[in-house]
Amino acid sequence: MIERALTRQETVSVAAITEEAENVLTLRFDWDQLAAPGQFVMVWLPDVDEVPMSLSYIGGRKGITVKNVGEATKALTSLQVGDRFVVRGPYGRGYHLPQGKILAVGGGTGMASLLPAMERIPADRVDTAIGARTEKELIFEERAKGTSSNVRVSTDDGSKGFHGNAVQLAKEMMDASDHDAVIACGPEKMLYYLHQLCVEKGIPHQMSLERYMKCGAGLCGSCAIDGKRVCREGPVFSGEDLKEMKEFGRQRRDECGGRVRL
Amino acid sequence: MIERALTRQETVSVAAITEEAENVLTLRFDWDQLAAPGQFVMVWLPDVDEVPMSLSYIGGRKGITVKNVGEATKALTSLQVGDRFVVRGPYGRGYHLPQGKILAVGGGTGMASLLPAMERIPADRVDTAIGARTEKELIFEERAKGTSSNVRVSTDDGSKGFHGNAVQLAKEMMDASDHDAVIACGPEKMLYYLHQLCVEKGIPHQMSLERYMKCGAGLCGSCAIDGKRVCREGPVFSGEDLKEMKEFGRQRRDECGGRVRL
Amino acid sequence: MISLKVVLADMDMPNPTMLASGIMGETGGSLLAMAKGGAGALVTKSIGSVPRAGHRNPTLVELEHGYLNAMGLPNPGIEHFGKEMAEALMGGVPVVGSVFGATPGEFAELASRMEAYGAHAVELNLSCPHAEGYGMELGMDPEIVAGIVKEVRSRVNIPVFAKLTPNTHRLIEVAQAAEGAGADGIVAINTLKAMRIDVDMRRPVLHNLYGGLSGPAVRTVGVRCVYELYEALKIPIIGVGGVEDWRSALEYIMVGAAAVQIGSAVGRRGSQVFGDVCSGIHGYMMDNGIQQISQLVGVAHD
Amino acid sequence: MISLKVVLADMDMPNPTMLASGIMGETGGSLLAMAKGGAGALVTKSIGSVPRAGHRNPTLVELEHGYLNAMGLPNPGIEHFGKEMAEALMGGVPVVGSVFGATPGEFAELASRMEAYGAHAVELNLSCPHAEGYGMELGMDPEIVAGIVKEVRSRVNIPVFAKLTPNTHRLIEVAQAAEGAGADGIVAINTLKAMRIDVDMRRPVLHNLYGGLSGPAVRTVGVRCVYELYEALKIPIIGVGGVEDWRSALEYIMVGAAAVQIGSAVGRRGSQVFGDVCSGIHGYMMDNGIQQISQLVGVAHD
Ligand SMILES: Cc1cc2nc3c(=O)[nH]c(=O)nc-3n(C[C@H](O)[C@H](O)[C@H](O)COP(=O)(O)OP(=O)(O)OC[C@H]3O[C@@H](n4cnc5c(N)ncnc54)[C@H](O)[C@@H]3O)c2cc1C
Ligand SMILES: Cc1cc2nc3c(=O)[nH]c(=O)nc-3n(C[C@H](O)[C@H](O)[C@H](O)COP(=O)(O)OP(=O)(O)OC[C@H]3O[C@@H](n4cnc5c(N)ncnc54)[C@H](O)[C@@H]3O)c2cc1C
Ligand SMILES: Cc1cc2nc3c(=O)[nH]c(=O)nc-3n(C[C@H](O)[C@H](O)[C@H](O)COP(=O)(O)O)c2cc1C
Ligand SMILES: Cc1cc2nc3c(=O)[nH]c(=O)nc-3n(C[C@H](O)[C@H](O)[C@H](O)COP(=O)(O)O)c2cc1C
Ligand code: FES
Ligand code: FES
Repeated sequence: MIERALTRQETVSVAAITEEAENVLTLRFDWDQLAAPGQFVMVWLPDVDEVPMSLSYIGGRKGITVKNVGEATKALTSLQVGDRFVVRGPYGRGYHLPQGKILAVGGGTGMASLLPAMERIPADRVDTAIGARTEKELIFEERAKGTSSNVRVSTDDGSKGFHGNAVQLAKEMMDASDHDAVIACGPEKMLYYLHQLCVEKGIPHQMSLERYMKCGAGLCGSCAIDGKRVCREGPVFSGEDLKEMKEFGRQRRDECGGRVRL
Repeated sequence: MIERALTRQETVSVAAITEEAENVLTLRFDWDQLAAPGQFVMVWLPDVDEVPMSLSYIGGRKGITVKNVGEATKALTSLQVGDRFVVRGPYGRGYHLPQGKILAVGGGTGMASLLPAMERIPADRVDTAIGARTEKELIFEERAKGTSSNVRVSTDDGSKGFHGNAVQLAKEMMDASDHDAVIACGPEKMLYYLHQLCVEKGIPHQMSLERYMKCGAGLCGSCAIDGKRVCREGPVFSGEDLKEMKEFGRQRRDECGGRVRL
Repeated sequence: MISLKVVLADMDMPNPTMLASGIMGETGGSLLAMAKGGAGALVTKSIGSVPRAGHRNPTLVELEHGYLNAMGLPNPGIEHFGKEMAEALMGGVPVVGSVFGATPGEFAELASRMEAYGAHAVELNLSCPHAEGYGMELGMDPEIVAGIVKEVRSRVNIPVFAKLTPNTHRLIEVAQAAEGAGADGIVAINTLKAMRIDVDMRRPVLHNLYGGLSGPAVRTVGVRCVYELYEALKIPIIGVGGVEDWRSALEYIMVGAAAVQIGSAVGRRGSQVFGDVCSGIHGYMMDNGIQQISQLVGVAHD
Repeated sequence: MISLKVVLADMDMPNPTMLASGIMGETGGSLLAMAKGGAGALVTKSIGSVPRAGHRNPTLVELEHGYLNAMGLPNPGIEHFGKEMAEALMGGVPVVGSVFGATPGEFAELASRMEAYGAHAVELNLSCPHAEGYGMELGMDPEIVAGIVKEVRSRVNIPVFAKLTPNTHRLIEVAQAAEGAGADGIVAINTLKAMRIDVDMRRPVLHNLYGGLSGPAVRTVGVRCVYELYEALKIPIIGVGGVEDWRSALEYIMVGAAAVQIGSAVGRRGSQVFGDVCSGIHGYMMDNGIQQISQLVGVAHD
């Protein structure tokens, strides 16, 4: 009857650092813990903060890919090889690996969550659309090519690839060939329009959401979206789940639990 | 590193009652818990007491064989089919099933602890000596015959079988044929002399001891014999263990932990 | 006909399980989800006068046998909470507004706002062990507690529950003071003050250093408290602390709890824990020929 | 050279692990066995003036995360305990005589008998939660505690440790009173007052109804207490409650314990738990370049 076993909390140290783009880098660390594609961990830097991060690598040598947007991520992106931090998890429900031809759509650091799933599907079944604001912010293009038969890139400013956003690119790719499923992770506005598109086209889809998280473990309720816990019932939700959400694409919560319009 | 897992506490009800002798009866109860030959349980009768009892049957339908000697055992022997009591356990280390030809020596209710071990050894490898003060107190003779090629009985008053005590009978049986190991359970004086005999003859042996038990779980120390816990390191001890014990056959402890000469 | 219905200080509940305060109780949507899972009543997150972000992370430690938390009472503030109440009330089960404050007047003001929002009862958090100036710091003193309860009681018409801390040997005195001041029920227990050290990092894990222990680890402490309270009080007692299945719920009921709250178990078992507990209790009542859950309240005292 | 040696109020210990009172401490033989397992010091069962059988069984409940016990202070009485002490002293590590009484005079008499038997220190049980008129009933009142400590201190020349209860919010006050009265160390914590109900039998399992919770379940409470004590006291603190491996021992040491006691873990892990904890600590010190265990005491406060 116990739905989920206890997660482990462990100190790990940075084994390798890769710069992925401006302000985005991947920290690799050895952590002997089973994880599924799409799961996340709570990452604690003593004296700083503890924040949720998707696992961008899920083997024995795990990885998180961090974009510097504030205090915690700044501290994380300042770590050196050998520095230690504490992880607990993995948490949440990841992607159900879909059958047939897949379109993976990643915006911003969203690719971090998608890649471990893509790497479990034969490359000839995967098309990929990566969106970024500008070429300098583009991440994981090479890694995606290794696990995908067709990788296309969009930039808002046209500095590389398709000139436009990831949803427009995805539409073009859907029109060009048939897809049996879409998996996606990125800014909520992108996901919202992509969800509309998938519903229109009748394509089953799964999307990984983000909400302000405190406990990460399904207790505090700070990550609730329409009563569902992003940290437990999510972060990956199915198209059916998303259809029923009144808050998806419209509203999130601040640290106090107050409503914030998206 | 955890030596022993948590034991279970469960309410069971009397499924069958067998009278074994005057003042001795067996209570059978269904309890879905793995147990090894020689292990015991703590039996709780609410409002009365909780006392240790060897398991005389260790299959799915378990059994305890109780001799009425005081308040708790009187209450236990007064139970009717359908009445409930609570067991926790099983506790302790049982018999290592020996190789070769075995002599099993049981005195009083000691046969209760031995029989589950005997039943795991082919009958043609087992000789049995059962001791009782008088014929009316003799138990488990028939059951022993089912699992033993040679069953002999001794009574102190000569009312049945060999006239004398179980150790004298055992000596006769040892003289009559070779034994590779002895297993025994019964009054400590009997075990003490049997141990001397086995040491003399150089026969490896294992004996199940009794001490006043409170927690049954290895904490309180009330069952200590030479610093060993009868409830944890015992109740079955090897001849080597027994040899090192200064208290074996000489001293036990009362409920206060005070020394009592045997 | 076996019935799990409970009337708790005039509040009609379909069953004796309630969501405990602070777990999935910050938003209307999450409260609704617990009602769908089968909760017989919902207690909101403890709400204060103004929005509050709570302590910085880490605010939670997972243990094998429970959790340690120092959320620090984050909440959107009473002003914004009306919308959440309105949504929660659609669940069809009573909603209890939990509030925390520093003075009798603040408690009373919050309680009457909760009443205006439609709360069926109000729960006074006199027991949080990790928010300075609030909770347990007030709840260990019988006089302070009596003052708060009295003020709230005079300002609202809904039942008033006092939620107490086990971190004192004066629990019974405090509860009697609350009863004397007009409380309609006692909720026990809140968490035990506790701390976890990360040995590699050589420091407390919680940013607030210490926090509150909950879950199965505290169940025997909670059961003991409710047992003692039942012998000392006339008003109903609501048992909380480590309830995770029907057996642990019945432990509380048998020592005298009219209802139980479930918090930590929602973490690993989800909202269905309420339904599971209720069907387990139903099975027990069937096996034992019991018609009304009230027949089991306090039987362990006989 | 890495050293685990501890000097605790003049008592030389080969390592910081001690056997806690009441576990395998009633007989000389069992105390010896714990020394063989690697304990750095041995605390005896709490001994009183006369033989005492303790409570009727059940006296113990096994839980997933610990034990509940209401032994009721069974002991052979101080008169008969000399033989056990003589045997225990052969273990080659310090032996601490634990005693319980109802009055300062009784404590002092017992303590001086323990001193005469060769005890290296005496531990005053002011904290047992399940023996009427003894233990915790005295140990929640700073004045009573000060009176007892003072009397004992004036009658013996060995170190005097006061073992305190966490079942009160006055722990720090009580500890300061003990320190003021001349205590040489504080032992914390004893068990939490708790109760377990058998739902089938509809009654408390323990014959004494309530008992004391120990084991991993109470560790975070004990660590919190030691943290608070360390900030308030100058005398050494001995941490106890849920220590079962080197990590949990280091949690206590890092919040300020000069040594730790181990009780419940002996149940499932046996006497080797002491050796295992020590080799784990040794490994940690090696990995972290630490020579003296004292370098780790209190580091979580920085
Ligand atoms: C399931 C999940 C997976 C995530 N995966 C990644 C990832 O792979 N890579 C990555 O760079 N980021 C990821 N994030 C976002 C990341 O957690 C935030 O960027 C980070 O917490 C910001 O902290 P800060 O102190 O640097 O910034 P702040 O200055 O504290 O905040 C910047 C913004 O980040 C968001 N944020 C802050 N704290 C949290 C929090 N505890 N939980 C959620 N959002 C928060 C808020 O919207 C805030 O406005 C993920 C978030 C979630 C919920
Ligand atoms: C490991 C073990 C296995 C046992 N197996 C059996 C068995 O299979 N069948 C059987 O009939 N008896 C068995 N006993 C003995 C049984 O536990 C006692 O006869 C029983 O506890 C007596 O309780 P009472 O209240 O009836 O008698 P009381 O009047 O209380 O005592 C009678 C005598 O029984 C002994 N005794 C009492 N309480 C305990 C106790 N808690 N632990 C140990 N001894 C006690 C004392 O020596 C006492 O003098 C076993 C004992 C142990 C330690
Ligand atoms: C994450 C978390 C947050 C909590 N927040 C509150 C709160 O805001 N108000 C309150 O009265 N109790 C709060 N509590 C205490 C619970 O309501 C409950 O009393 C305690 O957790 C014991 O019950 P449990 O073991 O079922 O969790 C909180 C507990 C947890 C675990
Ligand atoms: C069976 C048992 C008996 C105990 N007896 C005593 C005692 O006689 N005196 C005492 O001061 N503490 C006694 N205690 C409390 C322990 O010494 C210790 O404080 C407590 O169990 C917490 O430590 P642990 O978690 O390592 O067991 C007893 C504990 C147990 C489990
Ligand atoms: S972050 Fe606390 S419930 Fe999801
Ligand atoms: S009976 Fe308690 S240690 Fe054996």
